[in-house]
Amino acid sequence: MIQKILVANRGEIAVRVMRTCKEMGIQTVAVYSEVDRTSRHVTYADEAVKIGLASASDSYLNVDKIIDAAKTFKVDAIHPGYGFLSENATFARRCKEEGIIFIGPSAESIEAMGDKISARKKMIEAKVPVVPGTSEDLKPKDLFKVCRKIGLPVIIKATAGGGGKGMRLVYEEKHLQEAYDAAKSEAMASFGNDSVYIEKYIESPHHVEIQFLGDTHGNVVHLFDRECSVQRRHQKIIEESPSPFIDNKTRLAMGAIAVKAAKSINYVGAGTIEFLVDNDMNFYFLEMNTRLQVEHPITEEVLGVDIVKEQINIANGRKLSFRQSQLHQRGHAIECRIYAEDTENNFAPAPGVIHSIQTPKGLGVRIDTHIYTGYEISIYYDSMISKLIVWATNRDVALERMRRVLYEYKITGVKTNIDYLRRIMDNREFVQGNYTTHFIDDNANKLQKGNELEDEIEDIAIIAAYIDYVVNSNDSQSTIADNQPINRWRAFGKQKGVLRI
Amino acid sequence: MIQKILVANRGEIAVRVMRTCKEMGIQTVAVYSEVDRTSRHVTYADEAVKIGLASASDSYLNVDKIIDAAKTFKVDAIHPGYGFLSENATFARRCKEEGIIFIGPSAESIEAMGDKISARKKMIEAKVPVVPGTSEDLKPKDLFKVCRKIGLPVIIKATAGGGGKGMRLVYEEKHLQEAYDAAKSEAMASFGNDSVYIEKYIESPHHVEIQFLGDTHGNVVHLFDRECSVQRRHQKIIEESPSPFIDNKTRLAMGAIAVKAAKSINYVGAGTIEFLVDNDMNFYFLEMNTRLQVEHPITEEVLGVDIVKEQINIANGRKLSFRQSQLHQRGHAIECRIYAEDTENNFAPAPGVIHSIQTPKGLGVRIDTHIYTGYEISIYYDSMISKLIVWATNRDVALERMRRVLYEYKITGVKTNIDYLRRIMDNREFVQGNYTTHFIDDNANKLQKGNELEDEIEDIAIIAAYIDYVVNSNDSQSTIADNQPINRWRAFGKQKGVLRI
Amino acid sequence: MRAKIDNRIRDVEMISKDGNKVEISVDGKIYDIDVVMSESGFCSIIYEGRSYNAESVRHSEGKYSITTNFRHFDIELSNPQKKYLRGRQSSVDEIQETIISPMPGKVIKILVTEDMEVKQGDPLIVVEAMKMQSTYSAAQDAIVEKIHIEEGDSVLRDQLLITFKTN
Amino acid sequence: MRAKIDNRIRDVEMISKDGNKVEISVDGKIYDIDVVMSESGFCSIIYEGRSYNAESVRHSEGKYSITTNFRHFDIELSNPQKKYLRGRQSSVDEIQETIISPMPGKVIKILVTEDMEVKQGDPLIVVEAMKMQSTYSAAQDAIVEKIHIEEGDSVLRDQLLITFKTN
Repeated sequence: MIQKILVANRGEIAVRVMRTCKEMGIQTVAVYSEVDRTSRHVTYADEAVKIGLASASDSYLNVDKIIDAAKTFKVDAIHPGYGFLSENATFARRCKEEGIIFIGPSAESIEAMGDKISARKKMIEAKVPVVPGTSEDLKPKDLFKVCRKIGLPVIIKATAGGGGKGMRLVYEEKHLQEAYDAAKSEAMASFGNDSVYIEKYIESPHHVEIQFLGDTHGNVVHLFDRECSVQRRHQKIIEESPSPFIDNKTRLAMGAIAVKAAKSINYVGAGTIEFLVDNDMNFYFLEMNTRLQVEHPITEEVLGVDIVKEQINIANGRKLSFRQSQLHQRGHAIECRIYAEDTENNFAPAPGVIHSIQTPKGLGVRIDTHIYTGYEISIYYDSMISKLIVWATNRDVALERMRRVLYEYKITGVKTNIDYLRRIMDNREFVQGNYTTHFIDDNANKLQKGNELEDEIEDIAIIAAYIDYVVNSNDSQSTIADNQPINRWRAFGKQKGVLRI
Repeated sequence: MIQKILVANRGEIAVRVMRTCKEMGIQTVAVYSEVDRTSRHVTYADEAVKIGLASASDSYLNVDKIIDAAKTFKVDAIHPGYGFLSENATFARRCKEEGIIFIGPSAESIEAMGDKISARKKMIEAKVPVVPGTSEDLKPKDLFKVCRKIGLPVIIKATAGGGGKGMRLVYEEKHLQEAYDAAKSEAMASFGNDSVYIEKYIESPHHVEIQFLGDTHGNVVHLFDRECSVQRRHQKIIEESPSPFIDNKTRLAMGAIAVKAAKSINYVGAGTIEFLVDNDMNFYFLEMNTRLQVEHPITEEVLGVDIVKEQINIANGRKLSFRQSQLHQRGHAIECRIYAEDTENNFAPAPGVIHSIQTPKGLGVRIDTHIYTGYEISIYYDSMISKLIVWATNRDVALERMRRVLYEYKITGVKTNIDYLRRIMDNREFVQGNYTTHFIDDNANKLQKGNELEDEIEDIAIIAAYIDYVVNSNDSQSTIADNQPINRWRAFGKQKGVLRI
Repeated sequence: MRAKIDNRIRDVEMISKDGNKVEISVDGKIYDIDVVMSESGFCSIIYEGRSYNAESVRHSEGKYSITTNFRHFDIELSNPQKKYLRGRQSSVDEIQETIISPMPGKVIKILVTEDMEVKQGDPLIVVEAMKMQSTYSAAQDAIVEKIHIEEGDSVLRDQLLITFKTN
Repeated sequence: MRAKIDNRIRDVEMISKDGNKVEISVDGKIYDIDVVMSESGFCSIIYEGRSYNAESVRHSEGKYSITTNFRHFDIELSNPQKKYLRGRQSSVDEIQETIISPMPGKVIKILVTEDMEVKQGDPLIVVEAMKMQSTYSAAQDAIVEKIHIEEGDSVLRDQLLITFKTN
């Protein structure tokens, strides 16, 4: 039985894992880098140890230091969270060698799914639909035959490629030969290698994923779907469950396929299969994430399952605590990722010190975060500072709730994307629920503009600044007509006193 | 259609009602007393108006002022919350006369249930079980007959009584005559009136209540049960749903009776019937609350229903949005009421200024509160400062979660009962779930004592005070050996600057 | 320094400090800790690998309310030398010479008058806050010197209510 | 007072004050408001019965970040008289003479050298924060006077990076 877990991560996910440990009566050990001494995961854990410098390679990515800490603190298991070492087969293997339970799948599963080509092959073997195409050099003589088999539109890509070089999109067969030749010559010019391959082009792709769990007894269940098509630069921003796009038949088919895929590689632990879904609800394997996902809470909300607890139970060798037939989606959940970024300035990251926070509360709200008043969002790590999750009886109410909750969430000191998320909640395409991965690009302008400004709002802002000035500036005392402070929070100020720095 | 609601209340319940209004796109108007200018309900509302002095009779209980505000701001409806005017028939009637919708039952329902004797008679008519006994003067000749009909033990009470005077508890028939005579003479001496009545004494009473909703179309559904036996001085402290004590048969029987009772008085809106349940699961009508209850969130969590939203829909003349057969309890919810009180000093109220708050987060947590850092808990109103609600798949996990969440909830500046609640969560009787309304009294000593103190904890406290002193005192600079501040939140301090008072 | 906690006196001293690494002695026991503290009074202490948290509220100079691990402590720090200079005030067992309001509230009833003799346990004054009334009683036999408030007054925390004559 | 907001100048003055009741003029429009502000910068304004909230962060003297109703404003307050005394500095359209770091980060690359001539739009320096790189470019033709940092340096918000020569 696992009695102590080292969480090899930081930020919100480290705290989230520790919460479940605390509920299960499991001791926790935090590891932290030099700049993370004041991070929530350090204060939340039962034990904590500094392992290195701010740079992840010296701390959160440093296998030796983490294994050392695990041995010093005599932990039974390591939870890797997401990112950092969570999909590192070497680390998983090293844990096993050291006699420490790695809370995740086997090193072999991680390896098999970590390489895109190998993953695609495994999935084809398991009869999981993949995007039709060839992954090898496409010979001129096969061009038309293969293309007809796949069906238009297709995309021709350089095998050695990247960055759009040697890539051609073909909608009509009459342009096929020309595109093929152009792609080949461009590939040769760019990479010194003219080999190209062909894939079906999914025109309006939806990114829908299936969460699943496998135990050491060979049981695998799926935890239904998550819609993750709201992405910017391949970074998810908003997720919801269930997907508003796919129908129930597709949902169940995807679930069944995910279970088949996981069983085919004897998967143990929590995992996710990401699918591309086209407008006709055909779905294709994209990749498998062999770890907990950022967006796992929406599944937890809809199913009433604690996925981290299941991970720990599985790592303890227990059977899954439910069968497929016992799992039913109830209501609708949406997650918004709050980033410290300047949405009006090309989404530049906005590190800094949190000046104040007002946290949304009340019915149907869940917040996973590591930030607090006075916390410094450092330049070294990810700019996601909070996950805001709502649950409601249906999608319409969930949208209403998310609007309410975004209104209540007030973070000052750093810029955030809260206003941007709020605009998405009013976007017609999003509200209708039939959006694709092109959503953010297609709506870039609409989402950028705030509502036309009423004069009054700007005036209110000026007044607020002015009042702050009047209350706080040394040379403004004469302007306070009656010498009475405006500030009614006087007693608070008195109690808090003054910190000398 | 209701488009604007005045919330005739303050504190957490005013904010909670406004949250649902915001989700429904309904405008809100806050009323506030002089001392409540900085209260959350004022800043949360779309519009706000000061209506009087701190004393409730001049503000939150002042019918004329509230009606005036409602007319000035042209609201369609008034939500009374709980307490204050929520069960005031005169107010409900006045609203109707002024053409404002009162979000609650009719004045007639409030009146019928407001008077205990009248309520008991109505319930007897509706064949709702009440505590057996007589409510009129018990004649000497009827004494033994009535007592045998009711069954021992019985309690003899002075009709004019109160405070235990003229009250006798009888377990054996041989003591009946003597007790009757003593009660009568004591009643005469105390109240100048020797009339007494007799009631069955419920030995180990459980306080279990049934939430119900009735619409204007004659539909009534019950929303299952809440266990509220953890009380101190008749003040509920912890509630859970479902009750861990009653079995499902009893639960459904109580639900059916509640529906029958509500229908018998043509009840419209949200209401609750409180039952006393004895050790054999016989249940007796205690009283009906014709308003929203403090503990309504646990029902919302278990059923996935927004009760305030249903109240508003009912007030709009809509039919209930679900039938009885669609309602199912899922999982288990517990609510802890956080009071600003000194549990070690006879639970004396502890008003003051909130110095800092750390709010629990993560899965399965809901917080309804109006407090925030810097907020002054005034001496004028209730000492309940927050409701902490957890949901989990079953009661065991809910207990684990409540322990975790109480650990995370840190409020400084005022004393709270958080540590006391934490001890209840470890109390064997509570954990087993078979507790009665005597629970707090029976366990007073156990709950009072903290765990034996390890020396180290006291040392940590001393060190924390000392470090604060070193960091903040003017004359302590010399003690900081290396002149480097301990405080790593330096940038925060810098940004916040210094407020002159 | 002297730390008064639950009417016991304990001794706390800083032995050395290097940034956040601090050596502190509490009654001679050495704590080698890593400590940080936020402006709002949240204190994180790592000692022998264990992560301790304490929340600190500073009242007047040297007086603290500390909560840690579900425990509440009232701690008063003082410098023994200073105490000496100030004279014999506030020794631990001294006679209660005043009634100080332990919380804000409203004075409902004053049960004594000036120059009245009171016995230990006699009720002196009733104060109401949040719909609850509290009665403050005499800690020992004494004579009322002065009553500083009137019925109906609102009082603050730590406000002087009644002074006694010392014999 | 002068309030600079989005490069526009507006005028704000307090006309009268009675406790929390304040009359303020913004470009001549009179706002009769009830206002309170918390130490943490939360400001509640009731104007004609409507309840407005704004969150305020004070940077250096007179510079504020204000958020209200999902909008973000950078506001700079100044006293016109004072400005006059200080001379001609910081007029709205003045030539950019320096590159100041708008956020904390790490200097990845410096693309210019001292005394180099740069054209408007030329990339000058690459700074990385949170795994994203930002390139700062020249706002007009200029000559680099001094480079105040080196590659690999960590820089703070508002730190001076590059100074230009003025012609």
